[in-house]
Amino acid sequence: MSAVDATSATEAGHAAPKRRLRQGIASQGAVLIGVIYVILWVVYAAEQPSALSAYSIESLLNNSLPLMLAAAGQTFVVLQGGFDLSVAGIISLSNVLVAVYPVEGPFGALVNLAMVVGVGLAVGATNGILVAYMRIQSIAATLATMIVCQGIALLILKAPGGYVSEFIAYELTGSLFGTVPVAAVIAVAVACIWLAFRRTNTGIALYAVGRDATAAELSGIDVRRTRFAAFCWAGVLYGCAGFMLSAQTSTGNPTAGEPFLLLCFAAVALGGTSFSGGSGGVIGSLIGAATLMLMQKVLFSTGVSSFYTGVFQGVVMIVAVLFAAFVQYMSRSRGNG
Amino acid sequence: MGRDQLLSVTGLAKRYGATVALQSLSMEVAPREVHAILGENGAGKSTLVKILSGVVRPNGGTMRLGGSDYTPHSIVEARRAGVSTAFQELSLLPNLTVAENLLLPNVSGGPLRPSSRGDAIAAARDIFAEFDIDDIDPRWRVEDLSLAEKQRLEITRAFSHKPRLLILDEPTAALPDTTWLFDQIRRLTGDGVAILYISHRLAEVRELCQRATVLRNGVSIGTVDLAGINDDEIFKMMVGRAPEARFPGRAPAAGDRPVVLEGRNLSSGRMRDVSFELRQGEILGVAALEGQGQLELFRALAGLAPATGGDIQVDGSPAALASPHQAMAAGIAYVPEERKVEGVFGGLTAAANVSLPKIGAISRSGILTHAQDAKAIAGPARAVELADRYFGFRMNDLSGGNQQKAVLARALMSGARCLVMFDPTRGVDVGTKQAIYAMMRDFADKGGAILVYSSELPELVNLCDACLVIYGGRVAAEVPRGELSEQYLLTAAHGHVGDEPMKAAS
Amino acid sequence: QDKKKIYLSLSYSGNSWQSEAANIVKALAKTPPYNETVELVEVISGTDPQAQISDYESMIADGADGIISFPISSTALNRVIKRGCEQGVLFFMYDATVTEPCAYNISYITSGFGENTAQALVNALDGKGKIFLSRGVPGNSVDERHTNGAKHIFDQYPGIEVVSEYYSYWDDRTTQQETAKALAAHPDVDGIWAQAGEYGAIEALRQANPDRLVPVTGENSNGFRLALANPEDQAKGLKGVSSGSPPAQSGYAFKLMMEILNGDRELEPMNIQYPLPWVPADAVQLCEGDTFENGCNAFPDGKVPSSFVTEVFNPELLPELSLTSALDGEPTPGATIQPLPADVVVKAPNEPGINCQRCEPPADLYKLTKIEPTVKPGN
Amino acid sequence: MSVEDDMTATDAAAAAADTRGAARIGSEPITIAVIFGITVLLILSSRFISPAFGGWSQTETILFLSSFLVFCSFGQGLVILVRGLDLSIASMITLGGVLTTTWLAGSNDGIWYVIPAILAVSAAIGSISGIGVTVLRIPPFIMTLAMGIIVYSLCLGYTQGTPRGYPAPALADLMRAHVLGVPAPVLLLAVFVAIAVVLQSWTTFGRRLYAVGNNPVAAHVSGLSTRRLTIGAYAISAMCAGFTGIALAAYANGATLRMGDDYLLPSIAAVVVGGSSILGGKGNFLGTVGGAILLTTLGTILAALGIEQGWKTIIEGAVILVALIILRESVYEAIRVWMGRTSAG
Ligand SMILES: Nc1ncnc2c1ncn2[C@@H]1O[C@H](COP(=O)(O)OP(=O)(O)OP(=O)(O)O)[C@@H](O)[C@H]1O
Ligand SMILES: Nc1ncnc2c1ncn2[C@@H]1O[C@H](COP(=O)(O)OP(=O)(O)OP(=O)(O)O)[C@@H](O)[C@H]1O
Ligand SMILES: [Mg+2]
Ligand SMILES: [Mg+2]
Repeated sequence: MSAVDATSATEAGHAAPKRRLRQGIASQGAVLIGVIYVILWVVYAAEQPSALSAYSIESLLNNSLPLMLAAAGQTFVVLQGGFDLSVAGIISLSNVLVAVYPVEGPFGALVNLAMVVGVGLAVGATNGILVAYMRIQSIAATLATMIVCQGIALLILKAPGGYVSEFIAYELTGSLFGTVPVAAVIAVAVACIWLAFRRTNTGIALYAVGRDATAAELSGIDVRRTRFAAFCWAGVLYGCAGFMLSAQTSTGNPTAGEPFLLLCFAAVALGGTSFSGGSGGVIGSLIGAATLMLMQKVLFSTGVSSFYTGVFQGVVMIVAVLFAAFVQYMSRSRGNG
Repeated sequence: MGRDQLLSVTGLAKRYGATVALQSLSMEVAPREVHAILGENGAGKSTLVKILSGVVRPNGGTMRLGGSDYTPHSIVEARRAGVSTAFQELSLLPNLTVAENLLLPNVSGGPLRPSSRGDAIAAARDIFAEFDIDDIDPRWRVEDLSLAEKQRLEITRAFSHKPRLLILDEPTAALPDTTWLFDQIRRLTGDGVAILYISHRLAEVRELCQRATVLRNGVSIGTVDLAGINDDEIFKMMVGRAPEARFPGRAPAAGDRPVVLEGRNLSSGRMRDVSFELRQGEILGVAALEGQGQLELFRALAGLAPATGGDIQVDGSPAALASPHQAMAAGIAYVPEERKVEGVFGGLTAAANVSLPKIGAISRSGILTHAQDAKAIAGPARAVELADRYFGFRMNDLSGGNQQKAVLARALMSGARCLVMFDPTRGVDVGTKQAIYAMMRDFADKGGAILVYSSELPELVNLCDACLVIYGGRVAAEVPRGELSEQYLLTAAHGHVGDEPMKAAS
Repeated sequence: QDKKKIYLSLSYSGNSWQSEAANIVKALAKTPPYNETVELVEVISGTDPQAQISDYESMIADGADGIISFPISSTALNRVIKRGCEQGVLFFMYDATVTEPCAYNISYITSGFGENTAQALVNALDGKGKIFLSRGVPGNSVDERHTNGAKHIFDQYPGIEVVSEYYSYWDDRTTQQETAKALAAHPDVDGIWAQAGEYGAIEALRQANPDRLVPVTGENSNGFRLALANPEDQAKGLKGVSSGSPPAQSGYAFKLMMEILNGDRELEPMNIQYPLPWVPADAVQLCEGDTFENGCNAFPDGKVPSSFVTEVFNPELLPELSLTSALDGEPTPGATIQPLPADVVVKAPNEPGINCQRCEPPADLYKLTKIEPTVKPGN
Repeated sequence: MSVEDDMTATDAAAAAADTRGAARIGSEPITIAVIFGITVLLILSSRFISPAFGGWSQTETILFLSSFLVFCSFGQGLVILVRGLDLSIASMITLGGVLTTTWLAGSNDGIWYVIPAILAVSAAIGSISGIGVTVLRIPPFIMTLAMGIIVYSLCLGYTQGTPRGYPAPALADLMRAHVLGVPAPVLLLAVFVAIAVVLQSWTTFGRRLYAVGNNPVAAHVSGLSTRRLTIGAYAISAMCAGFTGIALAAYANGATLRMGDDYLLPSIAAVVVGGSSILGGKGNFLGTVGGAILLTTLGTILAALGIEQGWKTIIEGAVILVALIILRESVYEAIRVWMGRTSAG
């Protein structure tokens, strides 16, 4: 998106005869945000010794997972060169559905999961048709679908309320065998699915379409199908985000998704995915989202005066990105020298 | 004739809104034939290519391939029918690896099957081995390839689909050395492949092709046997008028004039210790094979990648060319190598593209109208033969050659005293090339100075007052006007001066 | 010495109501003897429940004795609150409520704002006319409760026609703009039932027609009270009542919590009702000084902004406070903490989704408490 | 075929001029026409909802209310034009409002330097965002989001949570004044739009912004100071937001800290619905104005509908969607082909 990024890229490309292999670059964003995440953890643990308790870690993960899933979904759309605002609507809608139609037991959880995945897929597919086949700008099309979803959520549930099934509320926010938080398992599973997906034809096509749709078309890629698939994946992941949000809050709220809108873009950006498309990845976004939630903890533990927390928060975001850029710069110049 | 043709096209037409790109095109291509398409910039050649490869659909006409109706709806369908294409505006994805680009759209062997990186690289290596490429690593990102490497990759990708009909749209525009390409083409035709070959270089066309179809203003004028027609006649078919002298006469040597631009011991990237002097009224050529450091020289002078060593003097005083802005301020205008990336504002009109460097001067207290644009660019546009009808076109809707003309016109427009041109006539039609030569000569005669790199040696030999040959990052030879010959430049460019092989710098 | 560690957790800050409520708590915490015995930490979580959950977690981990909070969601925080209770943390919610039974809710919500103001509007309109409903935030349970109460009344009067219903987000400017939109369609409106932001509705009426005002009921902004009492505005047709959410709830909650923590009072977690303020036009009285004295309930123009929420004081429950407490969070010079009256606690009725989860509302949920109908329902 | 035959064909064709026609009509005029067309249709058909609708007074209200969105969308549009996005708009509006009420403190004195000062402060903050984006290469999304959070938090601290004071009475009066029967704010809107259109479409600055947005690399290679231009766009955006804040404070006769929140998404929506590309380099401010007015009209009509909020929201989304479908590129193509045919035939 930045006007100058491109300039610098060509400068660097021509100045350095060194050829880069794709592997390194594609995962670099994730590595950098990972480093920042670890640094924040160190700060947090130093300030707050109880931070490393199993409970504390589990609750932080539970708290982060919905945003992580939402950001993962958003990444698909951003990679193909677009924005998906429907994230807010789909999360609200899923949350409301799970809370208004709870089905008890593990099987019930599956039924609820199927419901939200179905809704996510349906909205995602609608977005896909609007953007890929009817060629409406993604930000505008998804704004409209977001508003419609919010309306439907309000029709289903007028005010916060409803109950989420016990199984979802307790089992999915607990730990497997009392040691591994379920949230961590889900996050790792998403990361693994992504790693496999990235190497499929559709995964590669996603990067191609995001970088240059015309060239992708000329290379034989079905650009429209690729875009459509990206929105579907995104919708499904938003549905899952709504599902996990319901597990965490154990009630429904017709406006539950609203806070996710800007946050999930921030997570994607922090994770090193470029908004002009074609570079970045889901892993970075997962860590980016986790970083944003961790930041809340760090802010708390450092005890900045409440009115000015925002200043701190903003500065940390900027510094995180600058730090990533600095590390990248250092590694590149060392590579050249 | 009709029955045994591989491809036959009749009355093909294509409109874009009010614009007619192809009016009526008819032609036939036989198996094993290398068939040329000739025509001015904007005549409709690339449009034909796009139709044949399934990228755009025609508004009228019929196509038959191998005896059956041929109406491809996508590039994949065209490939399946045995037609594959190397496009004029390269269709590679810079953020993917060479291997991935080569195998697209099916890298992994199934839509949901994750690819093993090793398999893809091995497959790419096999393809490279088959087509004699050994200097590109399949694991590299395409972003980091030179333009010529990208061009070879694009061509190899077209080869790799095992076509019956192979379409090459200006494949040599960015290839300084054509031997590899011609060898491959001969091998493929030997295997029964027919090739549609588009190029503005008549010499090449004559070397490769038996027949040519000439297009003018979207109409096929006819198909000719190249053996029975001379260049002037072809030119007349393409343009509709007789050609002028191919190269303009040269002014007397410029030895006593002041030095406008001087480089002393410049280094940067592959370029090592390059010095030169460019005098007023002089056209100084640069000859080099691909990737010998000439690009670094030009980019340093353009302020794009400032030299890491040595210094640059403008009018005898040191100049810091840290950005293109400063280069412009120092009176240097640059014609970039990669038009699509560095030259063209695709969404703006051609007029806006050309007038850009001068809008400050042509505007009236900051206010600018399209009429002012059109008036201001008339001169430069005429100099490069960019027709008025294109002024209002978005650049993306112009043909490749016309885009190049607009980029050239912009450099002229800038009012610089010193033009630094990297392969300025790339993709430009025969007629316009002459206009551009004349323009350059005229520019120099009026007191300007030009540093020009060209991948076409005859251009350098006939146009330049002197020529630098760069090899291995260093100046291998400085050839004064009297000694300029294609043979000599070629030898020097390969690192042989006086039959003595030179040592490469790095 | 053993200071009590108290966290003040705000959702968002940025309107007068929120900052006044927070300032009251801050001022009380600086008033002797609390200045010696209380360590108060203010945390602003923003509008995202996830953030407030995270902050509650941190506060519990940090060994809080009590958390006084404006909760963002009535339900999403339950789980973390429950865990905090298990660790012995006291949770006091003011104004907004949570449905978790181990938390104390101190709120006016159950005191019938919607039905009482609606009846006041009906009375002012003599039982007929076109009205607007200027509501709060869509999908919010408090807004839902207020509006249901109001509609319960309006539905009894066929002469009352709700011609437009819009969301004003409890904000003056949004109310003004949304009301302006509604006025474009219905310039002939006869009355406006508003929640917080009511002063914007009056501004919109003035903008549309400087010479005509209509009856408006709303909450407690100083601007609204001044307008109600202004004879010029009354002459143009303004009538109404100022009621609604008092920021003073936070002070009450804080003092109650401190009394429990200090062992001065025994009280199981419960829902506590804060009395509904009720100031009709004829009851508006300007304060001379910086506190509510002698029954005054509004400040002269220029002393506070029109968006200032007047119900920051309560001479009975919060005698320690003055204007500087509400505006700057500073204690009133010379004041010391006074104990709450012994029998102060009034139990709030159950309201499903507001202060309890699976519970039955009382049969007389929408009973009028502040006003009698002057027009008979049904015609 | 013999060469001779070809040569005669050549001569014949040589005589004929190039008759292939030139590009005739761009997509922008069509977008603008269509979007205003939809708006007018909406206004006219809203008569079915309320008898007071469909007339000049409703139009006046719509224009008045949309002016705030138009002001801040101009800046947003410029930033989007150079491939950015300005998420700090909400906070900058708040800043404008807060400074107006605190610096003017309800008096007309100093209005002549306070307002320029507010605009200058806004522009300075915008430049910081611009510098972050260009020099430090922070993605615009993060830079402006962070800047927005910072500015908001500074406002919060500066006002200690409660914005006090009033804008100058002169400003409040201006909001209510009528000139020749037209409300002054509507005239202000007209003047603003005129200036903005000239700046974006008819000046060298605007042209350069298009170039930067269209191809930043080529812009750099052509010697444009892409950095300065980009910073300029961000500065103007912040200034427009500050200006919106001043206008809103004058309108509401006071400031609140959340006063900008309602304008962030709508400002982006107005730009994109108005036909600009979110990827930069393409767009026209008149389209944005149409987008802003369309969104406001929709809001006005929905406010008058006596149905549940859920349904209102669904209708809002659906109408936006329909507008987008009508405004699609392929629809212009059809119109252009049709006009090409009729003018050719
Ligand atoms: N998308 C488009 N919209 C409008 N006009 C177009 C479009 N694409 C091509 N044209 C026009 O069609 C005509 C034919 O262009 P084409 O690219 O086929 O020329 P060409 O013969 O390949 O020229 P060159 O030698 O310069 O590559 C040109 O006038 C061009 O401007
Ligand atoms: N697909 C197309 N086919 C033919 N002509 C086209 C096409 N697209 C655009 N044009 C022509 O390009 C011209 C300008 O396009 P565009 O609107 O992108 O530029 P502009 O915004 O007017 O330029 P500027 O940025 O200088 O204001 C129009 O006059 C239109 O006729
Ligand atoms: Mg071409
Ligand atoms: Mg334009």
